[in-house]
Amino acid sequence: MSISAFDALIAADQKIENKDWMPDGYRESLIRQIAQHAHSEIMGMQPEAAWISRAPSLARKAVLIAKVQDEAGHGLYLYAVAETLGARREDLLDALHEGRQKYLSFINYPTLTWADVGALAWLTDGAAVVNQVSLCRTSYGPYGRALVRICREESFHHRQGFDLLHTLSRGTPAQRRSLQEAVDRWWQPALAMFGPPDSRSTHSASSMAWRIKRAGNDELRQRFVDLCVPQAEALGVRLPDPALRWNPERGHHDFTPPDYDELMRVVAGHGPRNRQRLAHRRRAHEEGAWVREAAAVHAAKQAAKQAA
Amino acid sequence: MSISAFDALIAADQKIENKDWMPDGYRESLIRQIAQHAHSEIMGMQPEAAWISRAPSLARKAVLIAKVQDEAGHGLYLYAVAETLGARREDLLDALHEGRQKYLSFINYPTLTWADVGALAWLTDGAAVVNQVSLCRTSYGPYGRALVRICREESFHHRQGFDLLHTLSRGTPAQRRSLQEAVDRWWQPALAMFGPPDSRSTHSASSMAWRIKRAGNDELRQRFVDLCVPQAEALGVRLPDPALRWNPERGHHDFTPPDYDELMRVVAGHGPRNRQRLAHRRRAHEEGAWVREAAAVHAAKQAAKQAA
Amino acid sequence: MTGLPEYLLGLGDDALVAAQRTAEWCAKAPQLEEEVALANLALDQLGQARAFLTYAGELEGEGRDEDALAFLRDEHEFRNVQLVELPNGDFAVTVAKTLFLAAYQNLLYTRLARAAEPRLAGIAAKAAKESAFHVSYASLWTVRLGDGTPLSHRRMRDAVEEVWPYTHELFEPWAPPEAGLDPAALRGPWLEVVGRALGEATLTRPQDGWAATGGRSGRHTEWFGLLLADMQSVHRAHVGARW
Amino acid sequence: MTGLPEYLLGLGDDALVAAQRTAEWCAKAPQLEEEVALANLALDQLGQARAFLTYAGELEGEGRDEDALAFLRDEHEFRNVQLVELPNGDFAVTVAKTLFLAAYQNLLYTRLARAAEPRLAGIAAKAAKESAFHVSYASLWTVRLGDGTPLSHRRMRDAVEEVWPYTHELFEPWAPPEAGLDPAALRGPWLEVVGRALGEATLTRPQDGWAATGGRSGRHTEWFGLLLADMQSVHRAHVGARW
Repeated sequence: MSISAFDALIAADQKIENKDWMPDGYRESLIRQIAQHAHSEIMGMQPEAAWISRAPSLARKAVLIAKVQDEAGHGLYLYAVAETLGARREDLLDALHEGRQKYLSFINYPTLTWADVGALAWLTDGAAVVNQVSLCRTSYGPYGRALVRICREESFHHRQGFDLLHTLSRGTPAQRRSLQEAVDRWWQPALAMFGPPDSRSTHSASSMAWRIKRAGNDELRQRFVDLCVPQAEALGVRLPDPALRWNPERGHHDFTPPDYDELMRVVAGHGPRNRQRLAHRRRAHEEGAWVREAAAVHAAKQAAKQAA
Repeated sequence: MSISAFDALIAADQKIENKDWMPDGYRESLIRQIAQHAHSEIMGMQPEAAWISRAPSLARKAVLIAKVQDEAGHGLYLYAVAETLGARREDLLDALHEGRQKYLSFINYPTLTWADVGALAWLTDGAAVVNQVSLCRTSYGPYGRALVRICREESFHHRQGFDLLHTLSRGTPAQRRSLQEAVDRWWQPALAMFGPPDSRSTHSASSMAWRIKRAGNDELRQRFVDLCVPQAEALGVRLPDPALRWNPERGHHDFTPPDYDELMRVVAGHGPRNRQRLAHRRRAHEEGAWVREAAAVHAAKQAAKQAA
Repeated sequence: MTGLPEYLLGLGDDALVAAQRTAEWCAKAPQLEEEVALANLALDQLGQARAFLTYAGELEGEGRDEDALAFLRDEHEFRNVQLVELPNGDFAVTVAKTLFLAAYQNLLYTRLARAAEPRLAGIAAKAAKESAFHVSYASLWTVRLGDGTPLSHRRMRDAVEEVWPYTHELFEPWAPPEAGLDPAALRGPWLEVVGRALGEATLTRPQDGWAATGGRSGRHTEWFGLLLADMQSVHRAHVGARW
Repeated sequence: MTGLPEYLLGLGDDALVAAQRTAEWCAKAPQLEEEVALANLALDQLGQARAFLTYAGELEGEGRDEDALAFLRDEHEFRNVQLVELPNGDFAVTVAKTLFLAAYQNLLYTRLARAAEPRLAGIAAKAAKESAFHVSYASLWTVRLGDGTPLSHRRMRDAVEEVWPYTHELFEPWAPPEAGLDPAALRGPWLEVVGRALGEATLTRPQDGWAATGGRSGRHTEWFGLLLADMQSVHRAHVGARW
């Protein structure tokens, strides 16, 4: 295969597979994007894991453990996809730990109450689904297939988050207040998940041309807002945007775009929890080093025995 | 000074000071005893420190912090006394951490409820006071003077423990039940603090001859039991010994001696919390190593600057 | 003698507290594979806890559901063994705790699956399958760590010694007639399962010495109060709320 | 605008939560001298907390004493800055937290000691002396660690950077007329005190960037709920009991 064969496949909306020839830029873009996705899955475990011990019912505790487990599974799956492109999980983790690769910025916000666990799932998993449904048609075959499975689970998480909030919405005054406060906190970080406007996005154009991405940031963000409005009504919560209203001419809701300067600051490391999230991740990795080493040494011993 | 001068001082019930000549055996016995006392103070912080965060009133929280602080202070003071005999705090701590030197066995029992905090103070500090009041007249001057101050604070702790329990004794049924259970747990460990019977004690005879110790284990234990009985009545608790009764002929209470086999097992390291207490102590020491080193390096830098 | 409702509480509390501890590893495990596996263990344990507690509450007949039992009992009302309360420590301690508990639970559940009481037998049959996986998982890691590096060998050995005194309580006489078994009789087969893993891990079985006891009658370790304070905090801060 | 009772709650909660964190070092400090010193700090903070909370409760007039305020309020009712909630981390983080808080408290208390309200002035006068000692203690250790070994220098630098974003909240406009001061005006002198210690420690003052906020209106960090769950657990488990 050659560059013209590659271009032909892309133009015909066919999938690129890992054995196929691909331009270096395509490979690098994919690795960057898949690694960031994988990092977001495993970093995203933290704000939720912090509430497992205190989950106020056993049923919710089980759901929350399962969700955090799914995120670990997605991480595993996505690192494996990156490995089909020649990257190694270990190196990608190093890049994460050293701050050379990023993860989604919403993870750097705190989950202050039990309601935040629900709001985070409803809004950020909701945004992730909108993003990823579009990505399922990405031109790289292994990534697209991984996304199909991930999307299914994410949309389950999204529904569970909604369900958690729905119970609070019919609960005590304190529960209802915490619901509104949590939604107030998570609306902006969720909107910001779609990244800067297309006009300011550094990677969007080439990713669109290669059909790694299939839709622009602005289009996806609009889709997300339009989906959230009726759900917020069902929950009886107010989305914290005075400019939010239906625009019959556009057939969409008008809304205030997220604060991109804040997004850029948080991505650059200056959010409420950047330091702690990364420090937590590094500590877990360092404290696990002797365990991973023991497993490797043991496996080598077993292999030597079998060879002998 | 010489051996005859030393013997004359002992015979005349005078104090030995650190500059005085003393037999090696005397010095070693003292270091062993003082180190064990110091170790008991700092190990004894643990079962109480565990309850500071949960103390159910701010006044009790303050009292408890102050008590644990006093124990650290006693430790400091006693290691300094051992240093007058040529020992080094660092070496004594190593001996503790490596299990070559011991500490009082009651510390290896758990404090399971808030009432245990009171029972531990009432009974084990009470026993310590009985022991140490007698030790204040020890032949080694610096140790005797340290003990005068320590005794004053210990008897304060003893009274505070009693006061804590007295409040529980007038409290809710759950509080009164926890009081009785805690006393049931701490009676035996407190009795065992006086050591094995004189007939089985390995170090008692020489320590008595040198007037390091001034009273036998059995005599002190009897004094403690006689003191406890009226206090238990005031608390409305039952001391867990069916044989406990006033013996008008002896002018003392009869009682069941503690289980020396259990005492020996716990001293040998097989008590409920030996492993954890020592591991906790070692971990704190190891985690503090970089801090102590930084202070030493900084002090050396300062000294070098002043010399230049 | 222990009645069936109290026995079910004990089984449920063992599983609940084990789940609580295991889930503390979430987002802290040594590698992603262990994140997934430990979450599995926690979910299995939690599922068993819910089944046993629900059943206990119904037999009791005072309207307490699984959440009332988990979140509104005080420390001395819990009936779990102290083993499951022990802090997670390093990964080796968690592996040791898991091995010892799972080997016991697997033997116990397998026998309870033949109990005359059909509901008890049903819960136990499902749980027996789950605990069989827990035994293999913990055995595998016992061997990897014990027969890994010198450091991991030392840590695994220390962990086994640290947890061993808490295993005796598992075999205390504490089973109602409905269970149809004598817990003490499980210790022989348990020593075989555990001994096999330890042997393969180049470790020796610790001496029996001091033995923890008291959990079944509500006497717990210094750590348990903190575990409950954390676990029950949100539930208790909102009296009567639904979740 | 903040009323005096709420302001007193804020002062009391700052001191209470700081005391709670500092006391976590008990039986864990790097050496015995620090056991004694940190317990002193905790006791001073706790004493200040009790004085402010008692005063706040009396002004409020609803019969809440220091214990009702400490043990029976929920998370969102606490008025402390987020700085004091931060976990202790290593000793360097504790030193940084202590330096930043004590330097602020010392400046604040010194000014409040001249307040027209005599009871407020009296509590503040005593607290000012205590916090002066806290400033010297924390400065001393900032210098020892910053100008110690390469490792301690790195840890002290990281600690200062980690805690810095939580210092801005100390100077938010949040003082009633009775206090007779503008918190923002304290920042200049505070930067001098802190800057002196950092300079001597061969450390530089971090850039101002993201700034924590919300504590004064009841929005706290992820860690605070756990701190309260622990602190209030025994008190809350025995409704109406005396201690």
